[in-house]
Amino acid sequence: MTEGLNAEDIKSIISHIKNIMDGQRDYLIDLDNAMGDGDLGITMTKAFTAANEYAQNTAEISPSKLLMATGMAIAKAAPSTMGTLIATGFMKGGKAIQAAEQIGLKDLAVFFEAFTQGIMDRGKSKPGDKTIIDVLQPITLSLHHSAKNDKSLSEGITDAFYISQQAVLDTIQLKAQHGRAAYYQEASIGKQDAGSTVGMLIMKGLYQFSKSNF
Amino acid sequence: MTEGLNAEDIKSIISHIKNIMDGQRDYLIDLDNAMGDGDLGITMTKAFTAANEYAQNTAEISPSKLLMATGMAIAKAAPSTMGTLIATGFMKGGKAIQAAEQIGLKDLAVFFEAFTQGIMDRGKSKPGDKTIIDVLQPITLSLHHSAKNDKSLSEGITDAFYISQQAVLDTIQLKAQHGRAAYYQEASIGKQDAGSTVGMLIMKGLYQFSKSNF
Amino acid sequence: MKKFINEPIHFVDEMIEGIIGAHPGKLGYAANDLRCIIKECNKIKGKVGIATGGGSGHLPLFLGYVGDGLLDGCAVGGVFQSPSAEQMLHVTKAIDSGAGVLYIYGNYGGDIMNFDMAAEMAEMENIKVEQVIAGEDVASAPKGEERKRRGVAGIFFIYKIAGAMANELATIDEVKRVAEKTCANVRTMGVALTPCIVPEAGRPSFILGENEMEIGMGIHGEPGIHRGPLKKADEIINEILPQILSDLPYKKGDEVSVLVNGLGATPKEELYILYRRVHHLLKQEDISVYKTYIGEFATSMEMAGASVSILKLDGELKRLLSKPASSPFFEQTQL
Amino acid sequence: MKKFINEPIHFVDEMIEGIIGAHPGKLGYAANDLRCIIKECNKIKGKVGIATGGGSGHLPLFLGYVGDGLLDGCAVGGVFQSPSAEQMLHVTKAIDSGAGVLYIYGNYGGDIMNFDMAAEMAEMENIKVEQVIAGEDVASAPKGEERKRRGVAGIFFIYKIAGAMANELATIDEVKRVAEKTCANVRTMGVALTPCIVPEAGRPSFILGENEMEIGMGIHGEPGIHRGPLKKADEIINEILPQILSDLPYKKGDEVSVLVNGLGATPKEELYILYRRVHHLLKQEDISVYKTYIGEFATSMEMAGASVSILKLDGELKRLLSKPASSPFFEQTQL
Ligand SMILES: Nc1ncnc2c1ncn2[C@@H]1O[C@H](COP(=O)(O)OP(=O)(O)O)[C@@H](O)[C@H]1O
Ligand SMILES: Nc1ncnc2c1ncn2[C@@H]1O[C@H](COP(=O)(O)OP(=O)(O)O)[C@@H](O)[C@H]1O
Ligand SMILES: [Mg+2]
Ligand SMILES: [Mg+2]
Ligand SMILES: [Mg+2]
Ligand SMILES: [Mg+2]
Repeated sequence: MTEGLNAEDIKSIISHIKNIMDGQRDYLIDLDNAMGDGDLGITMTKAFTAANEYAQNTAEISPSKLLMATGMAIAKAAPSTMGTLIATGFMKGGKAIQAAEQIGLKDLAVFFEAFTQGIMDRGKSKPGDKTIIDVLQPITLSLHHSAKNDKSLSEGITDAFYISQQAVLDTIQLKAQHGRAAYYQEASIGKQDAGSTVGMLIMKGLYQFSKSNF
Repeated sequence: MTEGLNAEDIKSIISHIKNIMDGQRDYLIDLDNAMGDGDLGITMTKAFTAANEYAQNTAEISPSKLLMATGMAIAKAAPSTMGTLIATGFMKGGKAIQAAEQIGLKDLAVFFEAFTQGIMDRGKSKPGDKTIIDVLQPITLSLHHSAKNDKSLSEGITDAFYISQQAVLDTIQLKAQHGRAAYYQEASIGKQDAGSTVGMLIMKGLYQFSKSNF
Repeated sequence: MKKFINEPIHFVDEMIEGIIGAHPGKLGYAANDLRCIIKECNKIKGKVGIATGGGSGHLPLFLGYVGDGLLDGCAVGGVFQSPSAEQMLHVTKAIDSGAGVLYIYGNYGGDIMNFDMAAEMAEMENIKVEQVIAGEDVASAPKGEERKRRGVAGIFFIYKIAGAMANELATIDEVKRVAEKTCANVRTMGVALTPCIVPEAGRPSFILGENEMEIGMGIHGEPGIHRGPLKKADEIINEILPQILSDLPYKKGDEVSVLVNGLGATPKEELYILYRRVHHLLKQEDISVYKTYIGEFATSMEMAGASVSILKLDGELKRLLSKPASSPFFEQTQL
Repeated sequence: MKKFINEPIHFVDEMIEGIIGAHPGKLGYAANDLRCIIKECNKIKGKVGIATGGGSGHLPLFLGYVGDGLLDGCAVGGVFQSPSAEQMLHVTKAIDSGAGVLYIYGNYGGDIMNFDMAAEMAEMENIKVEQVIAGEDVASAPKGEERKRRGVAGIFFIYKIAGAMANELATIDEVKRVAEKTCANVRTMGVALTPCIVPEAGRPSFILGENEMEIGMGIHGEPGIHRGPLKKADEIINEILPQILSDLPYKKGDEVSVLVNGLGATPKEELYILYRRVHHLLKQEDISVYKTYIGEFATSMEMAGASVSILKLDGELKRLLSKPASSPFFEQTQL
C-alpha cells in the first residue's frame, strides 16, 4: 500500500477544513453561545483562514514542519481557548510525525495522538471533561486500530470520521469541567460541546479530501 | 371702602395658590417639557407647599413681613429658576408694602410692581422676553389702573386675573430670550411660556379667594 | 429605569452620604446640611476660597472637584436643579478665610440667580465675592453671542486653573483673571446618543431613535445643532472639531489641552477612538497637544455620548494646568 | 448598536492608537505591535517586570494599569479575547531587566493557555517567569473550589500591591508572594443590569428583561447565581455583601479596602448609593475601612452593573496599598 498524504495533500486538507469552518461559522457561534461567549465561529474561521493562508503560500515539503508551522499560524491568529488548543495540537502533532515526505495511516494516528496529548497537557483536561478531547481521543483510537488492522488510508479516515460524529453526540450527556461552560455546572448536561464539534469538523476536512482524492 | 387683605387673608390666598399648583402640576410639567426640562410642575408644587407650610404655622400679622418670609421659604424649597424668581418677587414685593395690618388695592399694585421689578433685576429680563414678566407687568398695570379709578378690591383682582389670562396667551407669539427655552430660538415662537402660566396661576389664587370671600 | 437606587426622592442625599462616608478627612459639610460640601482641612489664611454649585447627576461635576489645588466648596442641588442661595451662602461662609470667595459655575438661569442672591447675602456679611460664569458650548449659541452659551465639561479647566492660582495665594482679582482667561480660551462641543432618566421623573426627558444621534445637545437634553443618523466616530469628529477650532479660532502653532469627556454610558474605549481622530486633525492643523484628559469629567448620569473640549494655552495657563491637584474624584501629579 | 466606532474590526487597534497618541512618554509598544503595550521609561536594573494581558473591552483593565508603581507591560487581545502567546512573549522580553517577569492575569481558559505558552517560550530565552492567576468572584464557584473562580475587578488590588512591591526591588519570589497573598485576601461579587455589545458581533450576547438583574454575572455575561426582578440598591447590597464577607470570612476587627466598581454604563452617583449601604453594613460588622476605590476599574464596555470587592489588609498589604502609583488611567498619591 503506497497510499499516503504528502505536503500538497495536507495543504488541500487545510483548505477543506477552512471551507467547512466558514460554512459552519454561525452554527459554531450558536453552539458556543449556549454556554460560552459565542466567539467560536469567529475564532475558528480566523484560525483556519490564517492556517490556509500560510499553507497555500509555503514551499515547505515536510509534513511534520508544515503541520507545526500551521499550528504557529493559528496561535498567532486565534488566541482564544480553542484556537490556542488547536494550535498546540498541530504543533505537537506535527512534531511527532517521523515520516519525511509522505504520511500513512500509522503516522496519522501518531499525529492525532500527540495532538490530543498536547491539548490535554495545555488544557489540563482529560477524557470525559466535555471538551474537544472527547472527540479527539476516539479519533486517535480508531486510527490506531485501523492502522493495526492494515486498513487503507481512506477506510481509516472514513471510520474515524464516523466515530467523531458519534463522539460529538456523546458529549451531550457530559458535565462541563473547563472553560466558561463549567460555570453552568449541572445545567451543562444536555447540551452538545462546541469545541468537540470543531474536532469533528477537522476530521470532516480529512474525510472530504479522502472522498474526492482516493 | 374698608375692604382689604390682612395676614389671615394672605395665608388663605397662599393656600389657594398651593392647591392650584397641585392641580396644575402635570400641565406645568408638559408646558416646561416643550422647551425646558419639565420640572416646573415639580418645583412649583414644592415651592407653594413650603410657602403654605410656613404661612399656616406662623403668627406673623404684618402682611409685609409675612410675604417676605414666604419668599424666603420658597427660595429654600425650590431653588429652580422660577422658584428663585418667585421667591425674589415675594421678598421684594413684601418689602415694598407700607400698610401695617391690612392691604388695599393700591398696596397690592405696589406689591406686584416691586414683585415684577425684583424679578426683572434678578433675571435681567424685560417685558417682551417671553417670561413671567409678560404676565406680571399687565397685572401690575391693571391693578394700578383700578386703584386709581377707585375700583373695589374684588373688581381690581378680577380685572387683573382676566388680563393675566390674556397675557399668557399673548406670550405664544414671543421669542424666548432667557433660560432653556432661548436655545430653541425661532422655534420658541408659537409655544406658550411656562413661567407666564405660573404668574397667571398666582393671580388665580387671589381671584379664587376674592370670589369666595367678598 | 434600571438604576441602583432606593427611593428616588432620596437619590441625592443618599449619594452624598455615600461620598462623605467613602472619603473621610477629605470632604465634609457645612451648616449641618449634607448639600453644603466643603473641603475638610484647615483653612489657609489669605487663600481665596473657590466655590461652585449646580444640579446633581453630573458626577464628578460639581462636588468631585472639591479638593487640593481645586475647589474649596460646592453647593449641591437636586438632580439637574440649582442648589439654594442659602446653601451657597453656607458654603461661602465656611470656606472664606478673609481673602474672599470666587464663585465658578455654569451658565444656567437657576444657578445664576441663586449665586447672585448668595453673593448679595455674603456681601452683607462682609465677604468679598466675585463670580465667573462658564459657558463654552459652541453648539448652544452662535459666535458673537458667547454670553448665551451653556457651560459644559470645559468648566473642569477653569476649576483646575483657578484652583492652582488660588493655591499660590494670589488675590481674588488675580484668581478671577485667570479663571476668565480660561473661560475665554476654552470651547466645547458634544454629541448625545441616548437620554438619561431623572430618578424622580422615572422616564427619559427626550427620545432619540434607535440609530439617531444629536450633535450639540446639552447635558440636560437641551437642543443641539442637528439630529440625524448615527455616523462613524471619525465622521463625528470631522463634523464637530472644525466648529470648535474655527470658533476661537485656534491657529497653526497653538498649544492646547484636549478633554474628551464621556457623558456617562459611553465606554473609555470609544472615547479613545474619538480622541484618535482629534489627534490626527490637530496634527494636520499644526496644533500641538500639551496634555490630554480622557474620561468622565461632566456626565448626565447614564446618558451615552461624548464631548470634546479644547483649551488654548499660554505660558501662564500651562504652568497652572501642570500643578498637582487631588480630590476623591480627580488626581493629578505635577506634569 | 450606539457606539462611537468606525469599522468594528478596527475597534481595538484604533482604540490603542488613541491611547498611545494621548499619552506620549507614558505608554509605548514592543515588537512593532500596537497590542504589546509597555511602559515608556528606562528599565530599572533589578526590578521585577510585571505583565498582564487579556481581552479588550474592559478599560481601564488591562492596559490602563501599566504605569509607575503598577505594571510594566500588557498584551492586548481582541474584544473579550486572549492576546496571543507570541504577543505576551514580546511584552515579556521588552520588560525583563534580568530580575524576571511576573504574569498576573485573570482565571480564563484562553489567557491561561497563552500565558503558559508564553512562559515556556520565555524560559527558553532564559527569562525567569512566574505566574499569579486572579480569581475572586465568589459567585462563579462555591467555597472549596476557589481555583475555578473567575477573575474580576479585584485584580486591581493585586496589580497595585505587586506593583508597589516590585518598585522596592524585591525579588520575583517576594513579589509573587504578596500578589498571592492579595489574591487570597480579596473577594468580589457583582450584579449586571444590561448586556453589552461586542462590536464585531453587533448584537448583545445575552438578554435581561426590562426590569431584571442578574446577581453574580461575570464580566462577559457568564451566568451568575440568580436572575430576578431589579431590587433596591440597599437590598442588593444586603444580598451580596454577606456572601462576600462569609466567604473569606472577614471578621470583626478586620481592616479592609473596598472597591465599588462600575461595569460601564452605571453612573458614579449609583456606585456611591451602593457604597453607602456597604459602609453601614461594614460598620455594623465592626470591620473598618482603610481606603475606598469607587469608580470604573474593570468594565464590560457599556454594560450597566456594578461589583463590590473587599480586600482584607494586614500591615504589609496596607503599606503597599498606600504607595503612590500613576498611569494614564489611575493616579494615587501616597495615602
Ligand atoms: N481546558 C480545556 N481543555 C480542553 N478543551 C477545552 C478546555 N477548556 C475549554 N475547552 C474546549 O473549548 C471550547 C470553547 O472554546 P472557545 O469558544 O474558544 O472558548 P472561549 O471563548 O471561552 O475562550 C469548549 O467547548 C471545550 O471543548
Ligand atoms: N431671566 C429670566 N427672567 C425672568 N423669567 C425667566 C428668566 N429665565 C426663565 N424665566 C422664566 O422661567 C420659566 C422656566 O422656569 P423653570 O422651569 O424653573 O426653569 P429651569 O427648569 O430651566 O430652571 C420660563 O418659562 C420663563 O417664564
Ligand atoms: Mg467561546
Ligand atoms: Mg424647568
Ligand atoms: Mg459611566
Ligand atoms: Mg462608563
